[in-house]
Amino acid sequence: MKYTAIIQGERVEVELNRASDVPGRIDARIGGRAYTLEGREVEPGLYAFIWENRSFEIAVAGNAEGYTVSIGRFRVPVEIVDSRTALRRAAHQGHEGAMEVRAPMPGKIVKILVAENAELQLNQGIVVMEAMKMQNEIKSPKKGTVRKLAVKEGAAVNAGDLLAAIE
Amino acid sequence: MKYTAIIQGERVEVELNRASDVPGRIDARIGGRAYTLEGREVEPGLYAFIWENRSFEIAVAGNAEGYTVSIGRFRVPVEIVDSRTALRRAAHQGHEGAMEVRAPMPGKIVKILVAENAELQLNQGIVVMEAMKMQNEIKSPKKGTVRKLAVKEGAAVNAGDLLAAIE
Amino acid sequence: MFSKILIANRGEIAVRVIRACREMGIPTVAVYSEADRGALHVRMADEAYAIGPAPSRESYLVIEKLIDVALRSKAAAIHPGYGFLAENASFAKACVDAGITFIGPAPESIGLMGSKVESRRAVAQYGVEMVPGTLDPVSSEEEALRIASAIGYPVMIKASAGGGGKGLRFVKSEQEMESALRNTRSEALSAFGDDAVYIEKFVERPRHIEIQVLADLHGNAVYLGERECTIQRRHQKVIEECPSPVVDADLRARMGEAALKVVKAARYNNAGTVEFLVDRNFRFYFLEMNTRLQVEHPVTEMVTGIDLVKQQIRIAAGEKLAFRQEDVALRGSAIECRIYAEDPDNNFFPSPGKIHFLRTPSGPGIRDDSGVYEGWTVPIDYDPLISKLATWGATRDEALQRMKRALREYRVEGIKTNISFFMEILGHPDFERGELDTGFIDRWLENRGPESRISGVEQDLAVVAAALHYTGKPAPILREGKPAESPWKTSGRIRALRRR
Amino acid sequence: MFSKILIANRGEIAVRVIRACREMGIPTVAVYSEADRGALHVRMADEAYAIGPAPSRESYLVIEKLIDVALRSKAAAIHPGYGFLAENASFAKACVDAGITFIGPAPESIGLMGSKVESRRAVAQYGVEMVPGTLDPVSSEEEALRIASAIGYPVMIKASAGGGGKGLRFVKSEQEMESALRNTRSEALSAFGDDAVYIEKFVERPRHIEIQVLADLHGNAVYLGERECTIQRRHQKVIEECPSPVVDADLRARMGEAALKVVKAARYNNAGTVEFLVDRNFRFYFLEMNTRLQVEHPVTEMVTGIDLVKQQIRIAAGEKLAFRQEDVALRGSAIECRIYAEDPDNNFFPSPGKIHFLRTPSGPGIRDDSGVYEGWTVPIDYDPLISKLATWGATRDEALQRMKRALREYRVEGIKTNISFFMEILGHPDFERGELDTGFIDRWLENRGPESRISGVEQDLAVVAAALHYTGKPAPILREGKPAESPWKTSGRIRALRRR
Repeated sequence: MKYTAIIQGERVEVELNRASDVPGRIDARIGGRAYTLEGREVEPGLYAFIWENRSFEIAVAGNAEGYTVSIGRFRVPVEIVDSRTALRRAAHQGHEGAMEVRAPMPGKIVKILVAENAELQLNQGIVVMEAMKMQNEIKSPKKGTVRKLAVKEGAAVNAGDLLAAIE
Repeated sequence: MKYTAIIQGERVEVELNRASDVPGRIDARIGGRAYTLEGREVEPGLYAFIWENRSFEIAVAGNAEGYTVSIGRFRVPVEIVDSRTALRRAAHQGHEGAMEVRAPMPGKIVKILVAENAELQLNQGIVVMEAMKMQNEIKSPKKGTVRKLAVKEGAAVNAGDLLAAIE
Repeated sequence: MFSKILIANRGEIAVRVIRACREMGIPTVAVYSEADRGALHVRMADEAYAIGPAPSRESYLVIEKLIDVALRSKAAAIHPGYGFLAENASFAKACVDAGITFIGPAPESIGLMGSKVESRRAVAQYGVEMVPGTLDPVSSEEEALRIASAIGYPVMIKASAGGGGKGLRFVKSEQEMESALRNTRSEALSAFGDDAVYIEKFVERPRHIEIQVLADLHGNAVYLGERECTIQRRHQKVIEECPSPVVDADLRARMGEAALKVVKAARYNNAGTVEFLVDRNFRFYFLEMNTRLQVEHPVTEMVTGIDLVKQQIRIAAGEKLAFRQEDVALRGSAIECRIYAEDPDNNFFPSPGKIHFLRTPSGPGIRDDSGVYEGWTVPIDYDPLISKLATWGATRDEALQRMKRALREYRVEGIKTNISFFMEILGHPDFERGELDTGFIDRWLENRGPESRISGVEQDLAVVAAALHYTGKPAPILREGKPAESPWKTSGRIRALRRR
Repeated sequence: MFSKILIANRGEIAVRVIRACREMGIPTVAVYSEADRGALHVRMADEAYAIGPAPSRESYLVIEKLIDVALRSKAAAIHPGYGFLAENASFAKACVDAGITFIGPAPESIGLMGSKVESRRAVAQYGVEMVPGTLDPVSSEEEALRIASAIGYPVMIKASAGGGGKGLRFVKSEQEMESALRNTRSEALSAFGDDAVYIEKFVERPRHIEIQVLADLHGNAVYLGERECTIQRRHQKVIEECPSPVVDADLRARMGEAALKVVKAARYNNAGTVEFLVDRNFRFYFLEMNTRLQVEHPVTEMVTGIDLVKQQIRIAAGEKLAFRQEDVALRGSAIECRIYAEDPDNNFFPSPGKIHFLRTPSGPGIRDDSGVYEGWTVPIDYDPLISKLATWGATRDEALQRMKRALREYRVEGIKTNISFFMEILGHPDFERGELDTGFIDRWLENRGPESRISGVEQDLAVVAAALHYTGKPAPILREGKPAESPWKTSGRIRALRRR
């Protein structure tokens, strides 16, 4: 199988082949480098690799944005793009966009700090959300105008729900 | 749903109904006694019940013989018989049988202690099995004759494999 | 001993108390809101009573419901845990009135220590030093200037009704007084509806050190060493240690004696904690008394060998303390990290949700006091503390290295936690040296850059693991035209909106 | 300190050593057989080398392979754990010859203490008392009678090559000597190919108590209290305690001094254990020295606060002991249960297989040293110890109650374990009183009847749970005409074979 991955801002081509004769044996090619390793998913999302007698435990947690891969005390975001999605992506290259601000967690909107069409500074608060007894200000990712306010005070939102659009 | 259960040698009729309005609510009738309880499988095979404000954790482990149910420090074997299997059972009532002796664990047969057609005392050793660095004698469950020896010395067996038949 | 104890709490502290009761052979009664029907404390208790909807003001905070359950279940005593009603004098009184033992101090002691002004007044009579300043609101600029010059600049102007870092101003000299006074008053009025302010000497780079005390109903009291609680984020403790890396036997004894004076002043019994601010010259000032068990009690338990929850229960049952001050010995060093369901890579936003996978660390010198389990959905309604992880070592360094090892073994999937954040903090040289002040984390977060990159091989293997995971799992939703998010972003999740 | 350590072992002890190395910042090298490719110790180590097929005689016991891996991986030292090659003098020597530090005593000490006769001879020179009897084989009935009458009846006739409860006879009086001697010789010859026998005084209802020692390479040695290891099943320890419920400070000091004499006699360094038999009058007799870490070392660690594995590593690296005898203090009490993959309801048959679910106990005073994880398949090839569960308490009773609480929290599914067996044992009044001897469990098992039945409500709810499980899962295979098996059966699984 061939994939394209994006890790630490870098785009790399990956090819994985499982050797059918040795259980757990994986032959991998990444950006021209070849690895022969023994790998298994020992716990859900946790991969134990042995490569050149070095032992690695690598945890992969999926989220809506891609994966977060933990190795030792490091965590890195990794995105896997297969040929189909890569094509789809390419088709969308070059568009200009507004920014959506989405709820980073489930919670309640306790306060709305800006009005629609108001001017916003970078990092200016848009709404205050409450979850787990804590209030958190959701801030603007850029200077701009509030094009849309998608929530009302008192509303319950889920993680990922649209809060506002900034242009 | 209606079932027949065998617990601690006792045969009881069980009827379970889930109240659709309250999540987790179960109405149970067991041998004429009625229970309204809140129940959920909080971990695989682990049931948390609240009945009349008493909290119970009950673990159910299945094995080839039925279930072992753990409640507090007690473990009891429970068998569930539904109407079909109950019928099938009834059809087999009254047969006389020889005894099969099966491997209680996976392991290796290190020694065979009796010959086919030999006379056996109750608790006399039939074979010696080795697993996990321990040798264990598998003993005869009754006085009788070795009708069949199903394994050879050095053989690897799985749990449940036939070792011998005693009549 | 009590025939049955009701635990008026939830989460990890309810589990902690149930464990103590189990070891003492005392049956337990749990209470639960609708969000907590399958919670661990409900599963572990012998009895469990529903007390209402998820919001705590309709369940865990409703005194009448708790008293009602205690009476119905015939509980002889109530343990309040911490938080919720633990420092509510009316609750303690309601227990007493209903003939139920409140496992904690008398309502009067809770009331007295709960008042900023009255507690300081009571403690002052016993000669315990406080941060120099005024107890009463200042009435005029002239008074403020007079007081400030008496205690010496720099000073802080603080809103009497304030808290949580709001309504305070730093005043370096006379010239700044007028505007500081005016601004603080105006901020206090708008934030708290009360423009009263007071003046306190500014303590530079302070440490926050607290003394654990136990006092029985027969007039015996002991102190059980200190806890270093200097590592805070937004005025919330996140790492605690026992002993403090800077407290020696002499300072410990002096702080302990001061704490026992506070016990006297409050006519205190049961377990309590006296909090002090310690300046760079190791002069210490009384801050307040917490009239309950602390979140960080495990570090004291590990170092003294005394089970504080069992002591609380014994004291409440009228038993005399079974040991005296000279019997209390500290051995080794313990450290605690508070494991929160929050996202350290995303502004520490709360992260409630279902725990899909949970592996807790184990082996020598490790204690995990958890309130959750694999498969449990951490509710949105309560605070994000899911576990307290504590390690013990013969030395501070051993405890610290063990904590790093434990954090590496800890794995929680499905929700975000601050475990990775602790790994970063504990590796900081200032932390390793014990050179701490209360601003440590906030300063560190401001300067926090991306971590050093992983090596080439590790990066390649990370990609292999992700690709394997991708192969076996449903594909993650792909954001078009946007590379995967940096974990160092500190605001809400943002994505490009395309004009189509 | 060592730049890298190879752990020549597997399972929980390999994990234990890796944890110590991690806390010391020392990289680790694991070795694994084909059965252990996914084992926890392989996952946790920094490096991992395959050393052959599953049978230990083709992998973990092959000295050349281990030395080869050590050289290839550039490991500076090898920790042998216990079992496998831990007490193999040739292995220790092979390490020395290859320029690798063996973390344990010198090969000569291992060899000396490994010989029943030579170790007793060496120790006797230092005036350490042994069970009265002969070191050398007795040559005739006359000699046997003379020796027996000198040491006093009853005596035991034991095969010199014996062990594991085979080849021994109890002799009450002169009249029984002739037949006992003849029978033992004949049994010894057939079992061990050697008819040599010796005579030992019979110690009635003995306790088995051992002393932990540490000795550095500079002549310093300390003893770290005792462990009570009297609770055995088929001569296998299953529960251990520190301190012993019957050893007081005076006896401890006398046994400790005796143990240090054994250290001298063996020119011993590193961690070791001197085993004594203690009679009902608290007279103690040297049995043997274990020249390695013991399975039960955690109870000593919990009570002394000393990490024995780290001490082993430091000693092997040439460091001096950092404490003296007077610095060693025992605090509280600890107890350990060995969690085996075995079926206590079915003759304790081994129970290898896949662990489908694993929840380990947690909270105050609990330590779980495990070598397995959820999803791991416990192999058939190695011993059934999957974890050591230890609890600490300020008193023996607290440790005991805590252990009961911990056992109740422990849950392993997929394989059988002896957890439920411990729950029964620990509730026994003799155990609670500490009235133990080495025959305790075997006697108890003989008299063990079905447990008291559960109550009506519990029985009904057990049925409900089973029915719910039945609804949600594939039906268990139903044996026709046979009710579910009693858990008290003590032989292989049997089922009726129908004539059709």
